[in-house]
Parts: sequence; structure tokens; C-alpha cells
Amino acid sequence: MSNMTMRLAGALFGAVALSSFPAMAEDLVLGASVQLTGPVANTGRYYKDAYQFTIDKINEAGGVKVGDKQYKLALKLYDNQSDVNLSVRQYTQLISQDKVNLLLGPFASNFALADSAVSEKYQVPMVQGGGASDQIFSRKFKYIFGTLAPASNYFGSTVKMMKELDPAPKSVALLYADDAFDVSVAEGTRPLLKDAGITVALDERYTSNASDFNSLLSQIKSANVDAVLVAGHETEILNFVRQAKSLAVAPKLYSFTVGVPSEDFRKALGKDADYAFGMSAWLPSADLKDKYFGDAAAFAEAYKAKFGYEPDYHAASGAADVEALAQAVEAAGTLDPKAVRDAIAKLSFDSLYGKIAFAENGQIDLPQTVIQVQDGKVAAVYGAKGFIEKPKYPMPAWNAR
Amino acid sequence: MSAVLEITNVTRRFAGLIAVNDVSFTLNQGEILGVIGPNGAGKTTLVSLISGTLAPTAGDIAFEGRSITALPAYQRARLGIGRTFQIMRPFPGLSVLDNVAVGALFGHGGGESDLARARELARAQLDFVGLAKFADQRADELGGPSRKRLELAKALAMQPKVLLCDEVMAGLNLVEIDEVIDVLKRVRERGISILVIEHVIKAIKSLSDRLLVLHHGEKIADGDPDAVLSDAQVVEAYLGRRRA
Amino acid sequence: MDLLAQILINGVLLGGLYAVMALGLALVWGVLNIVNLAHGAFIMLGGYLSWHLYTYLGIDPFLGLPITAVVMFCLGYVLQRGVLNLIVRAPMFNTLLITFGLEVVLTYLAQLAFSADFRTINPSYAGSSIALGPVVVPVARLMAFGVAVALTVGMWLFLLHSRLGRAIRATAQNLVAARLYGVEPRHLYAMTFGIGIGLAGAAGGLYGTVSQIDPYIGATLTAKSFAIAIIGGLDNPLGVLVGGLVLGIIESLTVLYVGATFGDVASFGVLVLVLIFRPSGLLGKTA
Amino acid sequence: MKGLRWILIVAALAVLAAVPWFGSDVLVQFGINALLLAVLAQGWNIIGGYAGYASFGNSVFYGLGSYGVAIAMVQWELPFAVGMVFGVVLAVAFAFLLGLPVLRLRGHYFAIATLALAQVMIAIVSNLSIAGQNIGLVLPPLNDDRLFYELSLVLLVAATATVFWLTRSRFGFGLIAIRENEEGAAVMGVNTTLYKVLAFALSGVFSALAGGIHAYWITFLDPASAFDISLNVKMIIMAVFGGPGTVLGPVLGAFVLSTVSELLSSEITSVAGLFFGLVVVVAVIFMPRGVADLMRRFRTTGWRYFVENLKAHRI
Repeated sequence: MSNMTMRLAGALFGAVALSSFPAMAEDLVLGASVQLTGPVANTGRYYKDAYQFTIDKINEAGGVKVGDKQYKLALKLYDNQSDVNLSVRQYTQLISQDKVNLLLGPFASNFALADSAVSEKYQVPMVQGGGASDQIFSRKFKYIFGTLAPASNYFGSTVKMMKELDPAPKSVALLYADDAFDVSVAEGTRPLLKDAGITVALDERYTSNASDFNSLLSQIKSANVDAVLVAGHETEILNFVRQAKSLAVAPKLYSFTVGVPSEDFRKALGKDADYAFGMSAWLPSADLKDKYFGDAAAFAEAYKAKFGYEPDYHAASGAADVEALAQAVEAAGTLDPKAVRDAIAKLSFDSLYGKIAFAENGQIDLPQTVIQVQDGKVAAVYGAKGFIEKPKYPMPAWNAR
Repeated sequence: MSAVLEITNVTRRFAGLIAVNDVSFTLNQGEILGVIGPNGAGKTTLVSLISGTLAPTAGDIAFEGRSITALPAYQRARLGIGRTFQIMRPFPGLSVLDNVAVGALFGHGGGESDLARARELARAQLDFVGLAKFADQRADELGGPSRKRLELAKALAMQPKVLLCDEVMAGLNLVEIDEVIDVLKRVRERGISILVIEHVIKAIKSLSDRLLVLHHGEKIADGDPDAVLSDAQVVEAYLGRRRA
Repeated sequence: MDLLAQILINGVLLGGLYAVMALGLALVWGVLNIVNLAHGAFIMLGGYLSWHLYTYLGIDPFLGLPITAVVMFCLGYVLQRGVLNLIVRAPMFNTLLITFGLEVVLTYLAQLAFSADFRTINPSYAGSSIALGPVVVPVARLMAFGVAVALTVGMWLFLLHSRLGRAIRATAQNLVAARLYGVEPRHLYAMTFGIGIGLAGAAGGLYGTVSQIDPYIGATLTAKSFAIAIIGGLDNPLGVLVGGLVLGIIESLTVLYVGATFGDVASFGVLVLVLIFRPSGLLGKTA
Repeated sequence: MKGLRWILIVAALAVLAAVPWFGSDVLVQFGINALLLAVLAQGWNIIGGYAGYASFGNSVFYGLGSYGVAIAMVQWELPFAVGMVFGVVLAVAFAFLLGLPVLRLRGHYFAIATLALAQVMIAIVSNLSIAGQNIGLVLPPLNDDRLFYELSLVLLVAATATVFWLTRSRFGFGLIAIRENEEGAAVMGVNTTLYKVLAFALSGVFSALAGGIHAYWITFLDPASAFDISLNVKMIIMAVFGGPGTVLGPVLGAFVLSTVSELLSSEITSVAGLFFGLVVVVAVIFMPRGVADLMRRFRTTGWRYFVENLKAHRI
């Protein structure tokens, strides 16, 4: 209580109350504001866990070496309660009051969009693995870097695969939620479909957080399309699949931007998750070598052992963000944010997440591997070099499963 | 005598019920007109129709020779029609003085725009009805009899030409009734015409110049108080019902 | 034509679910004059309860509904008796604020207790459907619809014919009327709120079989319930059923003919229009 | 006595105005936020506290003000000031067009109708391409928190002065009369329809201006955050917590609750929301008339104040 009163006094009279701050002199503090409560807390936790997990791992290996000084990493994390305005204020607080050295990102494109204005304003670099919308990187900001593949290309590999399927789907329905990320996905997908010669029979934007898809599903059924591509949020996708079953809507293929790689999607749907296509820029493969974890498979195993659930690409992307900052600081040889920023821009290293090298606009480009739920497990079916495992195609009618 | 208020064939229906049925009468300049009738006779509805809180289903209401049937309540108030409520409704959170000041700020002719002046006028009205000592109390802390006076003071602060009193004497004891009668008589001396709705027949008889009787929403008598009260139909409607 | 028939069926079935969601809200509002902003949070809790019963005890969600309803009834009773009865006579803002506060508390407690993960109640028949020619009727929704109609009619009979029901209806007119029926007002208030919350709990169980539950679904469900209660009117459960159906059909048709982002414009637009032109609801008595 | 009060007020204002010159960045940020919330609470006070209409539609004004600035600056590349005017025009138009039918409703019905209007606005704006649909608009950043702070302070002073004027003007008395007894006000000559719409519009002007400043400051807005209903609930809580229908109550409520909420969200992050909910519940039960009433009466009644409140409102 007295500590609270002190903080109150500190806040009111501008005397920055550093006394209660845990950072020691040789700590390099990374700040982040993440959704720990509120509607997207479900995905927000991947970032919280991945950040802490990676920081601990790096510290176990001795921390980071800047110039000839050894630093331990520390994390200062706030819960933005899924509120964009609060997250903007928390990032400001991280920089100007908590004096963190560098920033990690929040989850979701709309947050990254707003928060990147803060990092730009204070010229402190932010590496974020939660926002993929092309909008974030089209503002010519210099201090924002992203480790998710561009939203516009999420369906790129899927469309490529569709051309090679037998029989190849001729018509699709494209559904997308009306938020920044999903609109970017839809805008990127339309030309891909056109180039592939696939007709878009139904092109519908829907309200984020919609729970009733019966009308849209009935339209899909009536249009009799071969494939359905949905860009949305996990809860919408779950509703979509369950309602598709209850209305006996079974196109030859359906694919979703989110959900499929994550464990709770499969848990929530049980057997009904089968046949769902999705994509992931990351799979826990032993081929992805990493300086701190060995490889991605080892990372996934240790992560699951620690937190009790499987990491997906959000978690891997979050881990890569921490590694990117660590490597950049070592390369820069100083904690000066501007120097670190320049070092981030020049980064090029292999990580558990893939090769980290940012393009001119600050975004990374990773190929999306098409995945599919097969017998309750995620299988990689199509990658840069063509088919990996045989896709289960076409999807049978619901009553024939 | 010229008519201030002319009510012509006014009817008001509620769902399945005729509260006021084809009633016509006039209120003359400087007159005190008493309106009596058993419960549910439509007296309060009549006052609401004249003050504009209810719209008539049919008929016309004219004030100083001009039809006001289509005017909203606040415009009628600005023309000079003031009313009190049977179920007393002061502005409970305001002081007694400010309750009355609202009347002075709005009221007849649009009222006084300066708050200090309005309060002066209000204080004068409180003196007039004998509430000056309660001026700074909250209105909802007043007792029943004082609230009746407050209703009067609020209406008077509007500087009305016509005052509609809805049972300002109900629930008062004899001494208090006499005081109110005295106040109303002095109001009339200011040249204000008054329509008084009352249950207390004795009081209204001594106050009214003329008496009008409503029964089941219809006018059954209108004239000199003594003559009206001895009318057989009135006795049956009014007293007969009482005995029943 | 087949599409239109299918959309109408969807709308009607959705409407049935909507009706149960709003039933308790309308009861509490109409009788206690409490606008319960936490209503959706109670639906959410009911959903979690059903989910636990199904997942850990293997109780079918439809068979588990009475258990959910009774447990939620008790919660509602205690809350009204212990908390809300304290502010029954306070100004209107205050009842709005306190139920808003409750909503926040329940939502955060749910997140602490159940985590932010989505939960679905997915019994084997949940996804199956009956084909009527070209039109498909989802079984779970049909059952939910049946339960909705049964609850609505049951509520209506209860209010009309039981002694407690009559006391509740009398209380809607007049605060102390309960005494005339020999019921202590505090108890009657708590009973009424308990029934309202019990109904919300049942709605949550049904909701879980057709959609998924997370701690944050409450606010949206409260808003929907408002629209339904207002459109249907507060004084009659049958009105609420009509309100639910009207809203379900309007939303489905809007998505078909206007676009999938216009569902909310339609439902809340209708709500505003009903409020302005028929403030006592479509079936309510006009003033 | 009266002179002393004015000196105190001027001194407090001088201290507040000087904050950006000696306070930390975080304090200034917090200040902008708290000042804007106080403006919103004060704006709500006009329609809710004085006219007695529990508006849940003030977040619509806030949103219109935000979008006025954002559309003017982003889509039309006009200066900030023009955007503010545009936002105010939108808010006033809304107040007149929708206020007229909606202000005929009383009590809960008015509250729910305005709540629904806010939902309709979210849904409509999500479909307007000039407003960036549901993705929102990104404004050009301006790194000048001092300016935003002083603007917010000026706005708060203007809003509070307006409310002060209400307490001693005919217009204000008309509103209070409407709150206390609308029919009684009408028969005394108050043009209730006009007064209510004017109060709604006036309340809207301040909310819209606050929204405009906030949008430019935060540089990003989308429909869900611009028309956020929980922001409207916050305004009400702050006004009611401080004391609705008083001049300084809403300002006090906004400052106290913003401070509490800021401390909670930086200290014990994940239970902040929970605690906020509990504070609301407890405050409503024990001090239903707000801090202003508590301070006035606590001196005479002491702890019995809480018990008496309980007794007055329970059954």
C-alpha cells in the first residue's frame, strides 16, 4: 500500500519512481505491452511466453555481449487488456519512464499499427512478431520491424498448390474479416486467384467477431464453389467449421489463415478439424538451426514442456524477435537505439524461426508452408519445392467421414 | 365581462375510456370558477388539457380569443396560463426559493432572464404565500401543507393571467384551508382569473363566483354556486355516489 | 428460392436461441426495473458450467441444462439478496453502473478461472443435420430452438398461473405488491433475479452447443439481448420469442441481401426504430 | 472567502498548466488522458447530470469528433483546426437529427436507445471507405505532447466554465427543472424539447473536441476504439463517482479514477480490470451520490454516511 502511495506521489509530481524498478545496472531491458486479458488474450500469451522463454535461454547462455561488457536480458511487460489506446500509453511509459532499452511488439496488426507510432516518435526500435498487415510497413517508418510474413501473401502457397491438385478447384469463395490484417490478406489473394485462373464466385467481407455464419455458408452452398478461403480470427474459424458441418456444407477444400496450426483449434473441434487446410511460415523442424535452442524441434519440445501447450508460428516469431534484438545489440556493440536500429536493418542470421533478414520496409519474407489437419495432427503438405505430404483432397461430405 | 378562456366541445379519450366528454364553458376575466365532481369525473384531465400536458381528442380551447389547442405546454405557459398539480411535483433537489425562481425565469412572456432578479421575484411570491422562512430548504424536505403553498408560489411566479388550481386544499385542516382561500382571493385582486378544482365543497362554495360540475366526464351543471349545489342531478351524482 | 428458404430457416433457428438469451434480461428489467448489463456475462458462466459438466462428467449438454439453470439460479438469488437488493431504490444510473461493474468482475474472474481459451461443447450429434429436400436443418440448433420455445411458453404459463408468477407480475406494477401475495419483497426480488439468471445460464448451455465460449463473449450477448427484449417488449415472454425471431430473420436476410458486415447495422437500427415508434415493443401494450 | 476560492482555482490552474514544463513524459501523457476523460465526464454532466438523461451516446460524439479530425487530415489533407470544426459540425448535426426522436424517450429507454445508436455508428463507420472502414485511419504523427496537454487543459477549462455558467443561468435552471420534473418544467414555460436537444448538442460539442484532440494525439483510430461504449461507461462512472450535477464533481471523479486505474494497470497488470469492476460495485453501493456529496456530508455524519446510504436504497 505504501509503495502504491509512493508511486502515486511519484506520478503526480513527476519524480520518476525508479526505486521500485527491478532492473540492475548491467541489465538490458526489453519492453513490451501484450494482450494478457481481453478478447485476444488467447494469442497474446504466445508472445508473453515466447519472450520470457527466449530471454531466459539467452541469459542461461551468458546473456549478450555488447562491446566488451556482458549484459543480462530483462523483460518489462505490461498487459494492455486488449485495448489499443492503453497499449500506446504503455509503450510510451516503457520508453520514457521505465527507460527500457529496446522494444518487443504486441500481438495483432491494429496494435502494431498504433504502437509503431510510439517507437517512431521516440526513435527506439521495435521488433514485433504479431502484426503482418502491409499497412504497418507502408508508412516508411524506420523503427518498426516485423517477423511475420506479409499478410498479402498468406494464401500464396495455397493458391499455387490448388493449381496442382487433381481435380484443380475452379471456383472459390473468399471470406475475410473486416480488420487490417484480414483485409490485407484478401487484397493480396485476389490477384493471385486471378493469375491462377480461378473464379471468385463469392467475395464477402464480414464483421470481426461474427458468430453466425449460417447465412454465408448457405450462400457458399448455393454457389457450389470448389474451395473456400477464409481470412479471420480463430473464434470465427471455429464457428465457421462447426456451422459448416451442421449445414452439411463440404467444399472440396477449405483453408484458413489462422487456427489450423494451433493446438486449441484441434482440441476444440476434435475430429471435425480434419481436412482443414491452413498455412504456417514455421514448422518445428530440426532443419531450422538456432544459436540458442539448437534447432526448432528442440525449441518446440522445451517450450511445450515448460508451458504445457505446443508453440505455433506466433510463439516462434516472438522468440525470433528477442533473438533479433540480442543479435543486433551484439553487432552494434552499443545500446544506442539508433545504432541498434541500423544493426537490425542489416541483420542476417538463421534462427529457429527461419532466416531473419529484414527488407527495406522492415518486414521479413518467409514462404508459407501449406498445412492440413490429418487425423488430428498437423501435416505439412505443400512448400516451396512442391508437395511434401499428400494432401487429403477432396474433402468428403460430412456424413461420409 | 370578457372571456379569458373558452372551452368548446372538448373531448379526451384514453384507451376505452372517455375522461372528458364534449365539455364547453368559459372562464371570465377576474372570475373564480370552481369545478367539482366525484373522483374520476375528469377534473384533473380538464386542467391538463387546458395547460397543454394532454392534447384533446376533439374540441377547441381558446385563450384571450385565440385558439391554443395546437400549442405545446410551454407556449401556453408563456401566454400566461399557470397551473398547480394535485399530486405535488416540486423540483425535489432544488431549494424552495429556486423552485419558485424557475417560474419567474420562464413563465408568462418568457420570464426574467437574470437569475438574481428572478430570485427576488421568487422571494416576493414566497412572502405572499407565507413560505419565506423555508426559502433555503430543499423542496422535498417540506411538509404536505407547505408543498401546496409552494405549488401556488411556483405558479404565481410565472405572473400568469389565468391560474389553474388542482386541489390545492385537499388534505389541509380548516385553518390552513381558510389561509389558502385568503391567498386565492388576494390573487384574484391582482386581476388573475382562477379555475379551482376542489373536493372540499364548503370551501369552494365560499370562494367561487360560479360553479361547474363534472360527472363521468360530462358537464351536468354550471352557474351560481347555491343554485348548482341544490340542483337535483348534482345532488344525486355527487352525494348519491357518496352514500353508495 | 432454395437459398431463401434455407436463410429463413437459419434465421428462425437463430431467433429461437436469441429469444432464450433475452428472456431473463426482459424478466429482470420488466419486473425489477434493473437493466442488467451483466446479463451476457451470466450467459457466459452458464456456458462454462455446461462445458464442465459435459467435459468432466460426461453429461449431455441438453440433459445438463436443468443443472446449469439451477446452479445459476442460486448464484442469481444470492447476488440479488446480498448485493443488488442494496441499491434497488437508488437512481437509475446506479443500477446500470453496478451491473456494469459486475460484468467486469465476472469476466475477469472467468478469465482467471478458465483462461482465455475457447471452449466448445461438441456432442456427437452437434454437427448433424436433417435434410428436408434442398433445405438443411441443423439438429443442435433445432433442439436449441425447441428448448427455447418450451422455456418461453413455460415462463409464460408460470407468470400467468402460478402464485409466485402472479406475485412477480404484480411486482412489475408496484414495488410492494408482493406483500399482497404473502411473499416477502426481498425474497421475491431475489427469486425473480434468480430465475432471470437461471434462464441466462440455460441460454449459455445452448449457446455452447452451437458456438464457442470464452470469457469475453458477454458484452456482445448483452447487446443482442437488449435488442431482442426491446423489440419484443418487456411484459410478455411470448413477445421476447417474437423479438428473437424477428431479429434472427432480419440479420440473416441482411447478410444475404446487403452484406455480411451489415448485420449489426440492421439489428441495432431496428432496435432504435422500435424504441422510437413503439417503445413498449412489437407486442407490448401501447400507451 | 469568495476571493480566496478564486485565488485557489487560479493557482491550481497555473500548476496544472505548468505540468508539461517540469513533469516527466509519462506524467504529461497521463495528464492528457486524464484531462480528456475529465472533459468527457464534464460533457456528459451537461446531459446526464443536469438534464438527467443517462446518455450512452456520448461516445458517438467522441467518435464523430475523432473521425472529423482524421478524415479531414488524412483524406482531405486539411489542417487539424479544420478537422476539429468538422468534427463539431458532425456532432451537432447528430445531436439534432437523432436527439429529437431519441430524447422523447425516458429513463432506461433513452439509455438503451443511445447505447444502440453507438452500436449502429460502429457498424456504419466500419462500412464507410472514407473513414477507412473497420481498419481505421492513421494520422500524421505530431510529436508535441505539450501542445496536446495545453489544448486538453483549455478544453477542460472551457467545459467547466460552461457548466459553471449553467448553474447560474436560465438555460441551466431549465435543464435542472427538466431533470427534476419534466412535465412540471413544461407547464412553467420551459421549452423542454429545445432545451434537451441543446443540452445534448452542447454535451456533444465537448465530447467531439475531446475526441478530435485524442485522435491527433494517438495518431490512430478505428471504429471500435472511436465509438467504444466502455468509454461512455467510464464517463458516467467518473461523473457519478465525483458527483453528477455539480460543477467540479466530474472533474474530480475523472482525476481520481484515472489515477487509480493508471496505477493499477502499471502495477498489478492482470487484475487491474477486476479491481476496477470491484471499485465500481462498492462505490455505487456506499456512495451513490458521488464524492462531492460524500465530502459535503461526511463531516457532519461521519461513518454513518455509508450506513445511511445503504439504508436509503435497499429493500
